[in-house]
Amino acid sequence: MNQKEIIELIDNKFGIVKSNIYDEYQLSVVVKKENIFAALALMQLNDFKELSILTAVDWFDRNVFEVVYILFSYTHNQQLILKTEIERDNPEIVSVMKLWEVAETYERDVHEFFGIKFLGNPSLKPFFLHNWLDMPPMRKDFKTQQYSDKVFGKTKEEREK
Amino acid sequence: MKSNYAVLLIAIPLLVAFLQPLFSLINKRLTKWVTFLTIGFNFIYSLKLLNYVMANGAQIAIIGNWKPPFGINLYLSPFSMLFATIIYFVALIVLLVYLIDKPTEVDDRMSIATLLMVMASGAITLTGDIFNMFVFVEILSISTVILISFNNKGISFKGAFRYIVLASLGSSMLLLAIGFIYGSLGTLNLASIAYRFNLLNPVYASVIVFLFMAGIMVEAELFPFNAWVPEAYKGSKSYLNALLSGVVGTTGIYVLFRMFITIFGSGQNHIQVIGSVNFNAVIIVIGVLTTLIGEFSALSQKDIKKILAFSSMAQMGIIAVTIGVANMNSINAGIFHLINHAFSKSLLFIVAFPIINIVGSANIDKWEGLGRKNIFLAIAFAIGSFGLIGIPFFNGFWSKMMIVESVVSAGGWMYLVIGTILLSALVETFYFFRIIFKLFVDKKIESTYSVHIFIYLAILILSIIVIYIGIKPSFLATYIHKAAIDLVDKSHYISTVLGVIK
Amino acid sequence: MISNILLYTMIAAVISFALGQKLKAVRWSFSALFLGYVGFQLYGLYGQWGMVETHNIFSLGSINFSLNFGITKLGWFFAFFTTIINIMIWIFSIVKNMNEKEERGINFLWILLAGSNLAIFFSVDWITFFIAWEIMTWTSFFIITPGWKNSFKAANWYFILSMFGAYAMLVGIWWLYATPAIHTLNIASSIALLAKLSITAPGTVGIIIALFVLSFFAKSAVFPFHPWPAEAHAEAPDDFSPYLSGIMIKYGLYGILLFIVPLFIQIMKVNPNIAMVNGIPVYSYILAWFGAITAVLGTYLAIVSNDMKKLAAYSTVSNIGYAVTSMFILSSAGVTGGLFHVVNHAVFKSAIFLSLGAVKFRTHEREMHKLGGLATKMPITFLTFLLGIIAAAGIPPLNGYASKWIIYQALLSGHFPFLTTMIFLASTGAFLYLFRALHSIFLGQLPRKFNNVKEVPFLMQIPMILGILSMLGIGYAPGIVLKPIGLAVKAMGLTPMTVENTLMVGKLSSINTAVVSSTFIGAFFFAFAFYLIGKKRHHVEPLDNYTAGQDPEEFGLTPELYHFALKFYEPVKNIFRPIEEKLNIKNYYRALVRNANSFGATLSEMFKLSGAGSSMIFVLGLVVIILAGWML
Amino acid sequence: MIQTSTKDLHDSGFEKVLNFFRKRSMWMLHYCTGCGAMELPPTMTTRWDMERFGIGPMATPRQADLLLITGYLSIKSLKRVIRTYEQMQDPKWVIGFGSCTINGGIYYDSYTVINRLSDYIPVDLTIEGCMPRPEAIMTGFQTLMDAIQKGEAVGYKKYKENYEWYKKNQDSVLGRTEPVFTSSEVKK
Amino acid sequence: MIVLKFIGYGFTAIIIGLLFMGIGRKYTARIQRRYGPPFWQAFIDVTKLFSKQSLSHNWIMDFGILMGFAGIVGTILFMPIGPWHFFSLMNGNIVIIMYFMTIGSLGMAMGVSASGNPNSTIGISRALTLMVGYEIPFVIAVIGLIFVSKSSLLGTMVSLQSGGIMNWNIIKYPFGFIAVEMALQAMLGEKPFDVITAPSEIASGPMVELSGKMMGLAFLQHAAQIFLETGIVVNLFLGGANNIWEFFLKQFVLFILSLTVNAISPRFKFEDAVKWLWTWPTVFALIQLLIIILT
Repeated sequence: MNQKEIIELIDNKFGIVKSNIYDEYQLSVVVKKENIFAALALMQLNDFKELSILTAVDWFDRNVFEVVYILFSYTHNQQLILKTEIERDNPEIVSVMKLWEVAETYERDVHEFFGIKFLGNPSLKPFFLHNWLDMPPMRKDFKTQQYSDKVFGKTKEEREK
Repeated sequence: MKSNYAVLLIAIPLLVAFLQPLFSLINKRLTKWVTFLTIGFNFIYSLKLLNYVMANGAQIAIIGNWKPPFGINLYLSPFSMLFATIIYFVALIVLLVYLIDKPTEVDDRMSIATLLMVMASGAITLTGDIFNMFVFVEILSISTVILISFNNKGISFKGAFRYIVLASLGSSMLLLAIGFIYGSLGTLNLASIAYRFNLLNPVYASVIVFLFMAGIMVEAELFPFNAWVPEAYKGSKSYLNALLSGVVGTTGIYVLFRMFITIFGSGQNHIQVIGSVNFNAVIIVIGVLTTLIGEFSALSQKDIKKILAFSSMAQMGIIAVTIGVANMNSINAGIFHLINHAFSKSLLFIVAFPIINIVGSANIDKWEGLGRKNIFLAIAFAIGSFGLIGIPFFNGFWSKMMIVESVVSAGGWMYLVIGTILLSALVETFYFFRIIFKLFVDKKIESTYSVHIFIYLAILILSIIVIYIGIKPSFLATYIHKAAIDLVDKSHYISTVLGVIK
Repeated sequence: MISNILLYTMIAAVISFALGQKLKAVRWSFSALFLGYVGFQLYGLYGQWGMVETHNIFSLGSINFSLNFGITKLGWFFAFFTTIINIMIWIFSIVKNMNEKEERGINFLWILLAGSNLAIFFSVDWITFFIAWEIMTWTSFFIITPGWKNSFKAANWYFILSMFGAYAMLVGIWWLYATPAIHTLNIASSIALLAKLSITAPGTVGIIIALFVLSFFAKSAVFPFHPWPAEAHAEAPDDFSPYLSGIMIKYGLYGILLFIVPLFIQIMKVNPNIAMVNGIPVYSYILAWFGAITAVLGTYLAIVSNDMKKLAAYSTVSNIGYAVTSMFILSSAGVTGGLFHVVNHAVFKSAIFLSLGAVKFRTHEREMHKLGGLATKMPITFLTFLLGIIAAAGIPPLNGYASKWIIYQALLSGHFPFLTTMIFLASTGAFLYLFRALHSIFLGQLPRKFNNVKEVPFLMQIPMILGILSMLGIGYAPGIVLKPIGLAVKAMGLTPMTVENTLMVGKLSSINTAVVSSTFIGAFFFAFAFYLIGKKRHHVEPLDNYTAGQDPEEFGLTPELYHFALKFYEPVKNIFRPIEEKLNIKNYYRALVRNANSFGATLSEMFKLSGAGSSMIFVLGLVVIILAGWML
Repeated sequence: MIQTSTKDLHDSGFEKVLNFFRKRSMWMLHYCTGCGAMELPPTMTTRWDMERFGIGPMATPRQADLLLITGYLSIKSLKRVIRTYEQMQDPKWVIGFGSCTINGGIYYDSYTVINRLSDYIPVDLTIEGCMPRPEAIMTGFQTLMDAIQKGEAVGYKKYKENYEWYKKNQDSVLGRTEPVFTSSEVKK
Repeated sequence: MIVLKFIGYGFTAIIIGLLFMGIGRKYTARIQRRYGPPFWQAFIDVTKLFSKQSLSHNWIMDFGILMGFAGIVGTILFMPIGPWHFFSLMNGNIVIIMYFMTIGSLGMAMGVSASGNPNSTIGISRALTLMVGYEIPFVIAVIGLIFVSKSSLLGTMVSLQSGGIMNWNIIKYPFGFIAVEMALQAMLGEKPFDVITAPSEIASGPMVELSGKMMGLAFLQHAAQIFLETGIVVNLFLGGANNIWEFFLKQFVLFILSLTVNAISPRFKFEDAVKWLWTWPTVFALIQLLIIILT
């Protein structure tokens, strides 16, 4: 099943917002938020057994989060990057734990660092950060420099001095 | 000739037995009291006779002054009187309990049966005539059957039926043997039989002895012939079982002693080879088999009556072995062990009766914690079983020591015999211990049954005897020793009965 | 003199029983005082060897039964030291039985047991010996199972084995009496006559010895019979276990020393054509091997056991193994070593059991992994246990070492290389499980539920302190115990070892125990000097430990989790796993019991047949008997 | 505020004599916290062989004198470093490897990595370099040994003297109870 | 006077032991082609340890460590060091030496396990099991020697071996020596058998909680132990010495032999260590014993 057929398969099923072929082994498809789950389920049936990573990208200026699912198929030897966009103010998306159990940890990580709620994932607890009370740090509007200066003490002036 | 009144021992119980229906008309409880009193008379009179005979040797009591060997005579010797006294004593104690048992409508027939049974066994020990003995054996088996079946429960009928079948088979064998004896020797008097027995040709003689043995071993509860034992004991009331084992068993063993050592055999420590058949070995093998089977089957039983039944069967087996060994010490040991067994086994049976009523069932698993409820019964049961097992300073210990000594001194393959006996003794100790331990386990039992004072009295008497013999057995030793000498001295037996050696 | 001591014991038993349910402390102190009086009387009897008292009970047929007691050197020695230890234990049980329910019956039986204990040691003829032996078995059985459910199963091992032994001895006694050449019940003369008989009829002598050895081995839990002490001790009341393993298990050894060892010695003297292997009869060499196997087996089972009383019981079994091996070497060093080890073992093992009893009295816990860190809470108990295990491992300053040293002298000078290796393996192994017990109970982390555990009341501490003092005393000057042992060994016909108060001279080398202990103390001061150089050390909480930077509370590390005690010797178990199945002798015994039950069940089936069936048996039986009669 | 100069804490008299032995046999706690840990094996083995100076790896803080912080410290690993430091016995010294321990290094603006190690535990010696090579480490050891000999390396005394200050810093990082940015700053 | 002699013995053992350790570290370094610490490094380490602050969890820990060190120092008195011997009567009784050494290990075990750290207890359980492991071959070999020399005193054994190399026991009973040599490797806790203080597995095993002077005492105990164990083997097989320096030289040769094995061999898994000890050295010891018995 080569890359063209994959794109057609998804397109005539759910309608693709955008697709892009990076090279002979990697392609990306952007799907709407409501049929992302169905697309993933479909692709899992078509031999995309492995969910390599689930992450998010913060498009601050477009006030949008882009949730990225990277699948890999051993038989077709293809890496499919499925993306979807959700609004930034109240970020929510369906959890894919039922398809891949490993997604629970990825979603917990993304929730901690981006603040995206995954509906149906029971363990959205704090994960890596040590009693973190501020906003999720990976967001673009989080100013790490000031945070570091406030918590760990200023270093920039000293370096300039 | 004071001994002529000995026949009263037989006559009075017979007379009273037939008057029982009359007494029951006057008052229901009277029959029980009358039986108790007659047996009491019998016991006291036989005790007096025993001391008299101990003092001045064996006596003869001629009935209807026909001189032997034609007339019937009773042979009152230390051996027979000792056994008679023990039988009457055990019967007396059991009747003491029977007195206060709740009255049933069959009481008068029950008392007739007990009277006949005790009278018959007493008579067997005294009689000097073989046919007379057969008649009393018949009476004994009939009355035992009546006794067993009176518990009017299904099991007792089955037990009674099985006993009847075996008893009749046995007595027919007995009759055949007596027929042969009469046919060949022409006499029924035991002394003359003893005198002429070795004139018979050996094969013919051995057949007679085999038949006689088969007949009598049913009463003595020995292996091939004791299939009736467990069912019979299970059927009847537990204190009546004391009669079964104490009276019937003792009589069976008495006859074995008397016939095999004085009459058929040739007296002391001489292998009774009657017609190329080494009867000693035969009896020993039977005895060992009975003990082995008795003990091991008792190990797997849960019902107290069955356990005690198998245990009494095993003890009879041990005594049979002592008869088989037939040297002076073993006879002493056999008699002593029989006496001990009679006392401790009847103590156990009598103690079992109130325990079954308190706990409500004979299954020993239910007995747990009885010690907490009624400490006296638990201790009595413990004393009884200690006596039987043979703990030092209890009565069984001395007889067991003597048995081991006598069997070991016989040498040869006797070590195998003593090995099995002690193995089965070990098994017996184990299962008695399991029961004793269950009694003293820390558990609560509720029950409303109150134990009557007479039962406590009976238990107390027997326990004191068991402990007293254990601590100072010397008083019994003199009786046993005299009885053994009398048993073994064949020529003395013949001469006292027939006056002069013809 | 002895018979009225026994009479007083009977009376004392009845009095103490009659003291009623409430006066528990009075009862036990009365019995302790009474035994003190008996001990004093025994001390008085020291010199009068050979005085015999007879009481004949009755005679029937050709035997007359009589009880006769006499004082022999060996008997007096055993009686005296067992009474001393018994007094120690009863002081302990005064407090221990404060809130026990069953203790009234136990006290009664225990005094009877003490009486029968004396009777065994003072009996001169076989009948008295057997009677006392039986009474001892019965009374001790009832003490082990005071009314609890599971303790019956535990004790019936003990019960069956000792009854089996008793019956074997019964046959042995009467066999002795029955053989015309011997025909005596007196123990001493039976030895001499048996030795003479061994020239003409070695077979019978062999069997008689086998019978007696069977009963003595069954009682002392030597190789084939070694599993029973573990269950019996674990279930027995805590104050009875020291008695059980300190004294009760020694009767078998007393029997061996009374009859078997002198018999072998006589046979060696009298009978030229006995099969010898490097200097001793081949039978006693085999029996020595039994002892060695017990020692090693006992050690292995103790290493893998997790219940503290079972561990101590198996250690008793292995110590019995040492004593048996050294006794059957038949050299004067061997017998002295064996006897001395019996005394030492009684001392340090009762000390160990007393401290275990104290721990159980306070914590009501028997599994070792549930305990821990009690040392700071119960210092005296810890000290007793520590010195107890030092003595048990045979480490010099204490008494265990003296007897082990003599045993090694005997084994090495007698040229028994493999026996020495087995014994050495067992004694090094002993150090393993003894330390494991010390660590799991007293050192390591203290579980939170034992935070407010206090030391046992002072009255319980007295016997422990006495234990410590006696261990140190005998360790420092073994002469005080070795002198009476020398007398007993001379009575057996061996030249006793040359011994002064603190010097012991063996064939291969000699040691002066006083010097050994003082070297240890000197070395301790030398080390203490170094200790003083550094700065003063500061105290740190047990949980403030190296945990690779983790904070224990944050990660739920409780002291219980932190105390490594459950599978302490798992590697040892893995090494022996392939052959473990075969080692376990309990399966054979369980199979035996199952077969007996099923055999019984099938037999009793025969009696359930119907009327016709039973008459068929009747006839068939008769026919078989007649045929067999004619054939034989 | 911490006194800059610790003159009065310097060792004196007999301590100086002992310092010779302490200098010659420093046991370092091989606590590989950052990327600098890779530099230690070469210093230990054949080429540079720090054992010449008696310096060797030790497994437990109880026995160690020298704590090497070989790189950046996140908050979680700081917690463990502090506990380990407190478990070590006096006299003890700390060497900070690389710029991460001085001013946060390349992680200066990270929200989890601390910027100045010396705020939390006293650092006797810092070796510059974004992971100093073994030569730098050896010279570092030399300078520490000289400082010990002169009695100036007294970080552990400083820690004891100003414990509250250190504790405050540590709590500010580990035990925070309210968010760092107030709601106003977040809006912008 | 006795006290002075006692202190003399104690100090010689410690100094020689520390010297051996220092030279040993230099020797291992040289094998690894690096300079290694000065030979008196061990002395520096000990003084540093004693100068450091130390902690203890309860009084049993202190008592245990002291007992450990005392046990080993006490045993040294029983061993003849060349011509010197402390006791004339009990000069080197092997049974005493072996049991006195167990005081050392008992004391250390008790002190360390009182600290309550699981690593240390695992270390101790390994140490004790290993002790059973190496005791068997050692004992079998020693029994063989006792049979031959008809006495269990090292003094007599040494006198039997006097006069020329030919009648040293190493020549007469080579198998025995091999067995004891392997057992020595385990006794000293050198590399193939350093399962007890396995730094990578259980954080230096028993010594986890020891700091400052406690660690110093453990260090001295190890030094004295090296001196003791090598001394025993020298007396048993290398025929003791008629002057003190020859004795130290022989000890040193043995120690270097075991260090060479230590420098180049990895560590055994624990069960395999005990199994190995029960197979190879025990086989050699048994061969030796059979030879002695049969001849």
